[in-house]
Amino acid sequence: MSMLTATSITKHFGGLTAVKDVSINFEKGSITAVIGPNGAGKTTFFNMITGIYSPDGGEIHLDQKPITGLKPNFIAEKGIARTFQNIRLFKEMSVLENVMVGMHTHLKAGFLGTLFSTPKVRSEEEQARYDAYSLLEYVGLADWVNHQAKNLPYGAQRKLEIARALATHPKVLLLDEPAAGMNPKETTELTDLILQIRDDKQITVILIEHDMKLVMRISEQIYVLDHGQLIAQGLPEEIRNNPNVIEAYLGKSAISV
Amino acid sequence: MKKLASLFSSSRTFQSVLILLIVLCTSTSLYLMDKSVTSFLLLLFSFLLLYYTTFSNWIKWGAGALIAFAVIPVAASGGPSQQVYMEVAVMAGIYIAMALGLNIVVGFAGLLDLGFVAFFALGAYVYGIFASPQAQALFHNSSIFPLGGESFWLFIIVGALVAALFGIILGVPVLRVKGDYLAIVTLGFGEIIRIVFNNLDKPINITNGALGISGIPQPKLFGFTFTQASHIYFLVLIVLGFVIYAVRRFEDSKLGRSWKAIREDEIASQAMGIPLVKTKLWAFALGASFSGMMGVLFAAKNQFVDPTSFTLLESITILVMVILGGMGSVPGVILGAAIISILNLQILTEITLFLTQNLHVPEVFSPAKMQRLLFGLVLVGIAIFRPQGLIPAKNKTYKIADLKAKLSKKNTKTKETTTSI
Amino acid sequence: MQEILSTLPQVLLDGLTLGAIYAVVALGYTMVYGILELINFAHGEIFMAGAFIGTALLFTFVDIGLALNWLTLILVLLLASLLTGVLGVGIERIAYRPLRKAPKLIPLISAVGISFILQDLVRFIAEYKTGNYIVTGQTVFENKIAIPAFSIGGYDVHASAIKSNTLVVIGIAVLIMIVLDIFVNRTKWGIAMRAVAQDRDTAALMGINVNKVIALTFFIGSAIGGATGVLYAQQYATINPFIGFILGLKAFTAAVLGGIGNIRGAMFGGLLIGLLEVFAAANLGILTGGALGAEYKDVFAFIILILVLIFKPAGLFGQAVKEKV
Amino acid sequence: MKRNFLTILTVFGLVTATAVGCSTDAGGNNAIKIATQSPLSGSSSTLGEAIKLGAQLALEENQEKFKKLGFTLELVPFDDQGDPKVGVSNAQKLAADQSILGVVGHLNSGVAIPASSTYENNSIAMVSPANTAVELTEQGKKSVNRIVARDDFQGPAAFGFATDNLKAKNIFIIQDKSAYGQGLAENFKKVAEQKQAKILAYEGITVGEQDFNGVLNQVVAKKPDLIYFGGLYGEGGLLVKQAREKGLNIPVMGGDGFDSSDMVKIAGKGVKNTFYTSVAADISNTSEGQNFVKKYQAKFGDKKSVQSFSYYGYDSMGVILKGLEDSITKNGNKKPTREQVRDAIRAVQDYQGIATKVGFDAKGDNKYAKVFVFQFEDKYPGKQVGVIEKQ
Repeated sequence: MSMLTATSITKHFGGLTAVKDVSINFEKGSITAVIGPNGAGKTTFFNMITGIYSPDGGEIHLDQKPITGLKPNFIAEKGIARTFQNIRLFKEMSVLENVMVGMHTHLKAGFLGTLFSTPKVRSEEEQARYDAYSLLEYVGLADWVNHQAKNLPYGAQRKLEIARALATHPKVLLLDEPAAGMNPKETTELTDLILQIRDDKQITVILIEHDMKLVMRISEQIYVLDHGQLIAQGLPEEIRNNPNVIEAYLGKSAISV
Repeated sequence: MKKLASLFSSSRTFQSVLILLIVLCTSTSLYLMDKSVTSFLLLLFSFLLLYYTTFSNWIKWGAGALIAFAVIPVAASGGPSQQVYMEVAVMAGIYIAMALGLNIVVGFAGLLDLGFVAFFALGAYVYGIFASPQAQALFHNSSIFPLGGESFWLFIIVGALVAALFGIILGVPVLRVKGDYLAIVTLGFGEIIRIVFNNLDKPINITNGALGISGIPQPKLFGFTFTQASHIYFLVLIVLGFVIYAVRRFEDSKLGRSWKAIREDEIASQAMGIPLVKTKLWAFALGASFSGMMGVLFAAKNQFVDPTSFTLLESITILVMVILGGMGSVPGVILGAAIISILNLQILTEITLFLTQNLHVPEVFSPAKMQRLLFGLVLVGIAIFRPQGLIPAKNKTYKIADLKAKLSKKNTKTKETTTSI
Repeated sequence: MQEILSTLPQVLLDGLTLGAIYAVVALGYTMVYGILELINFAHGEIFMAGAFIGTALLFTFVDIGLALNWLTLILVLLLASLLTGVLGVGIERIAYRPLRKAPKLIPLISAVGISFILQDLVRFIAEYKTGNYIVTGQTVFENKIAIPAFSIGGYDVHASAIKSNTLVVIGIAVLIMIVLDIFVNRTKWGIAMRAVAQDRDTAALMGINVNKVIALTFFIGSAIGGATGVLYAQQYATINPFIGFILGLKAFTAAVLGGIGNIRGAMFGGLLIGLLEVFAAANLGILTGGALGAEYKDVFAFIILILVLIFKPAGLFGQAVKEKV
Repeated sequence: MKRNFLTILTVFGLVTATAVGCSTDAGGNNAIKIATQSPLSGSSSTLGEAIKLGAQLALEENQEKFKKLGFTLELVPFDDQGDPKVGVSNAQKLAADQSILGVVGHLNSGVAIPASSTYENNSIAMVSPANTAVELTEQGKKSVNRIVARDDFQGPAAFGFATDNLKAKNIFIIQDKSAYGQGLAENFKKVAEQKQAKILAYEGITVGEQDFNGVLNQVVAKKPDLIYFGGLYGEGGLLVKQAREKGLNIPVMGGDGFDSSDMVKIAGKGVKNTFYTSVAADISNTSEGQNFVKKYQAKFGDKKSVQSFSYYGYDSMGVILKGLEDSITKNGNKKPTREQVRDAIRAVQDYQGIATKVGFDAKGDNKYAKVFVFQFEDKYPGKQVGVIEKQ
């Protein structure tokens, strides 16, 4: 059953077509990788799904419901969460608060409730705190609860972004280069974490990644973008040997040899 | 001095003895002497010491309230200078509340607002127009107006609501712009509001133009009129108490965290499901409402409003308070507002009087004239040397052990039912 | 209608004079914003300082017995712009450079602070020297050129007059704009400036001394501002330490209107704001039958600013920039 | 870091506190202080300072006399900055000092009105050297007096002169949108409307602006034969200058806000054909007047030119001291209470000041207030061209 479908979506920036007529269907509970050389349009594709850009053409459906062109916060509410290529944490806030912000779509505290601190609001806050803490434990950041996010080591910041995204209770999780800047040990941990997230929570995971080892290990499907166009799709094995893909990455000469 | 400080931080006995001593000494000297600015300031200083003690919050608040509600008014009532102290305290209270309001907008939500005084003006004018004879002139045949001093209580709320409403009306278009541009646009709005108040004496005379509105009634309750600064003082304390309570509630709430998230990263917070415009509007509206409330109080205290009280300099003054104290830090902002308003209203004028009278220093050198220079130096100095302010904002810290313990207890209890996080 | 038309030539002329001053001041805002993305609030005060320095110089010249003619005026212009240029560089060094990596609000706050310091310092000096901070200076060109009344298509047009100084103001302003435009687009330093404005880090990698370029930008922007101050003092004769703030705001509005960072846009914006303002002051009362008057002209300027920022934040000539995600 | 900061703050607090504390001397029982409140900083500080210096001169001249009575006189100058908030705060402060028995002030009606409530509550007699706003004395406060004419006298007087002497039929009114300017212009307009003169337009300008060409172009279009300006010399001077540059050589008329040497400095040669109403007669040619100028400049230096407000300040102080003297005599040479001084000042009936005779009516307005009309030639003060008595 498909969880997220993009139907021939297109995005122009001035004269440049960043994404052209791309259609992808993401199965529920799958792990899918979107790869391609730099400037292929991968992040633009993510930005259209999460509502940061609205596509110039085409449609996006989540769970059979249209979400094309909705504001990012509505899309987040509907169940798509993401991380960012260049980490975007709430730097001055504590690690726990970062995760708690992720929970906001599920908190009901209103203006008056907050002002008068009703028992309902208090217990909700308390619950959110515990939930956030357990998520931090889940991704392995339990010891950093009170630190400012900006003081975390790089790998931990990536993990915190994932924890924050999980806090929104997503159906679909988009990871934009989650392993960038990680050492091999951290990458292995991350690989396990992604698999675990899918297995524990039945979340559909889509990732952009340049680390091919990671991509090949965990993806069930791989889509390849080049110059904004979908040039290949298939199982990891198929992609590895696809001449179009090799050409896109290495240039024409690579094949003729 | 260092030893003293370390002794202070380590020993609670020392803390309580020191504070008691200061409060006792200063309040008796304040009570007995004709005029002693020194003891008045030292008495206020005890609040800061109290903040740095290691007592539990309940004790701190209790002691603070005791000093504010009982010790200060009684001590000040001893000499003929009572009203002077109370006047300064009232103005400081008004500024503290406004600075706390601006802190929501600038400190929490990160939106630089250079026209904040407009909301203060709105509150003041709403009460001024409807409660004074001006209303009679406006609604010719109405027998309801003017509403009089009994309506003050209603207008505290009305002032807050009107200011909040304007905060939203202005906010909707204004919040489409960001950063520096927002600062300029708010500055523009602040000026527009002032110019309009200054000119709305024609075609219909609503604000009486530059002449201002006089004869605004003082607050009345069960036949008692709050005429003196020492009466208004208690009103200010109550409203200020409410403002501090509300700010602290919001700071650690869903809304407060959303503000800070937007301040840190708009795109990420949107991706986390936070509606940008709505959250920013809440910041504008709440910040404005505190200012509006204080505007009503200000009008009732002075019995007169005119546009000269709401200039750009006023907006900048409030901003200086927030930045000096520490953006986003509630105790910091209170300290910053207290320092600046007391500096302005008491210390600078006292020093000026002293210099010109006793030392015969020419007028040109009087420090009271140097207000802008001082503000400028404070702004530049703070920006370069201590951008986080006198008392930097802190994140709330949680005891990890508590979280862990309660979590494991909960997990064992609900092991079967919880699948989602 | 007749009333509006009859004064139109004079209104256009007055608007052009005011607009030329706005335009040249706007250049300083636009250059600094283009390169640092900082609203240099103190720029209005640099303009004001230029006016005071120029006035002081002229007084000194009179004291030492120099005749006031176009030569002295040029000397004053050069000296005043040199001094204000140095002032601008000093401000950048002290109040902005240490903050280049700080969060955006911080340099803005520092800028507001500098602007207050300058206002009060000049006030103090003026008051200390003359006993009053409102200073009436020397004017070099006093004569007027009269334009006789005429009528076009049945409409009578009133006689109008131009101060010869007005022509000097417009002439020098245009000259400054042309020279600056050539400088930025044609010279090595100008290209370096544009490179730093585009991408500071890459420019540094290409061997451009970024600090030097920024200092140069401040020098030129401030020198131009200071020279405009001198012209302003010539035009209106009376100055005070607070003329810079509101004028600076309007000049900034002009810069935003034209598209901030865009030099030609700033010139256009300045002229437009000047014209609109004088037109509003002259005709609002006539158009609304007295309900709204000249006192609303500043509201007008601010409303234009707000509308432009909201609906076309890139200005009339600027390009929209999107944040990279 | 935190502790460090705490120490610094403590030291800072203590130092300022002690510095400030020193200034609070009790002053002995026979010290009597009179305060002035006027803007010593801000755009109208020339006028504010003139009030203070005038008052200071009067007080110092009388110190000997009061010493004989057994009292030391002292002046306490306050700077109200032209800001109502500061004015009220200062009023509270001077109310707190029991040895202050009277106050000369203010310059701005916008400050005087709210501050006067504080004076009234504390029974401190106030004598205003400058406030013309009608409202000030309308509420029947016992402590509030003024020696100058009210706007509802100055306005009609100006109108009378404009129509009778200057033969103005079509009038263009401009005001600076300040409390003073608006009050003056509105009262002028009111009479003009009653008398069915033709008001071509009623426009406003902004204080602090330098370019009035816009509104002047409208004047050109409407072709009036008189401009009436409600405002101070700062804008008035520029307005006159720029009007002349436009070839508008019609008479410009203003109130006592023009009554400053700076008016001539700013307007330059164009000041000719500019008229203003004032409550002080031109005494610069009388021996008293020349004497006053001599005394004034001997005391404060040549740089301080004598303004009309110097006379007003001098006379206001004179009235207060007269009332004080009366109340001391009445009280058997003992220090009088504030109430006694207040009532004695209100009771003053014919005090001959240097610029005006003073006697208060029931509201505290000066019965003898006259309005004089002056014409600028090319120096300050202008030539006196008319006197209007109260009807």
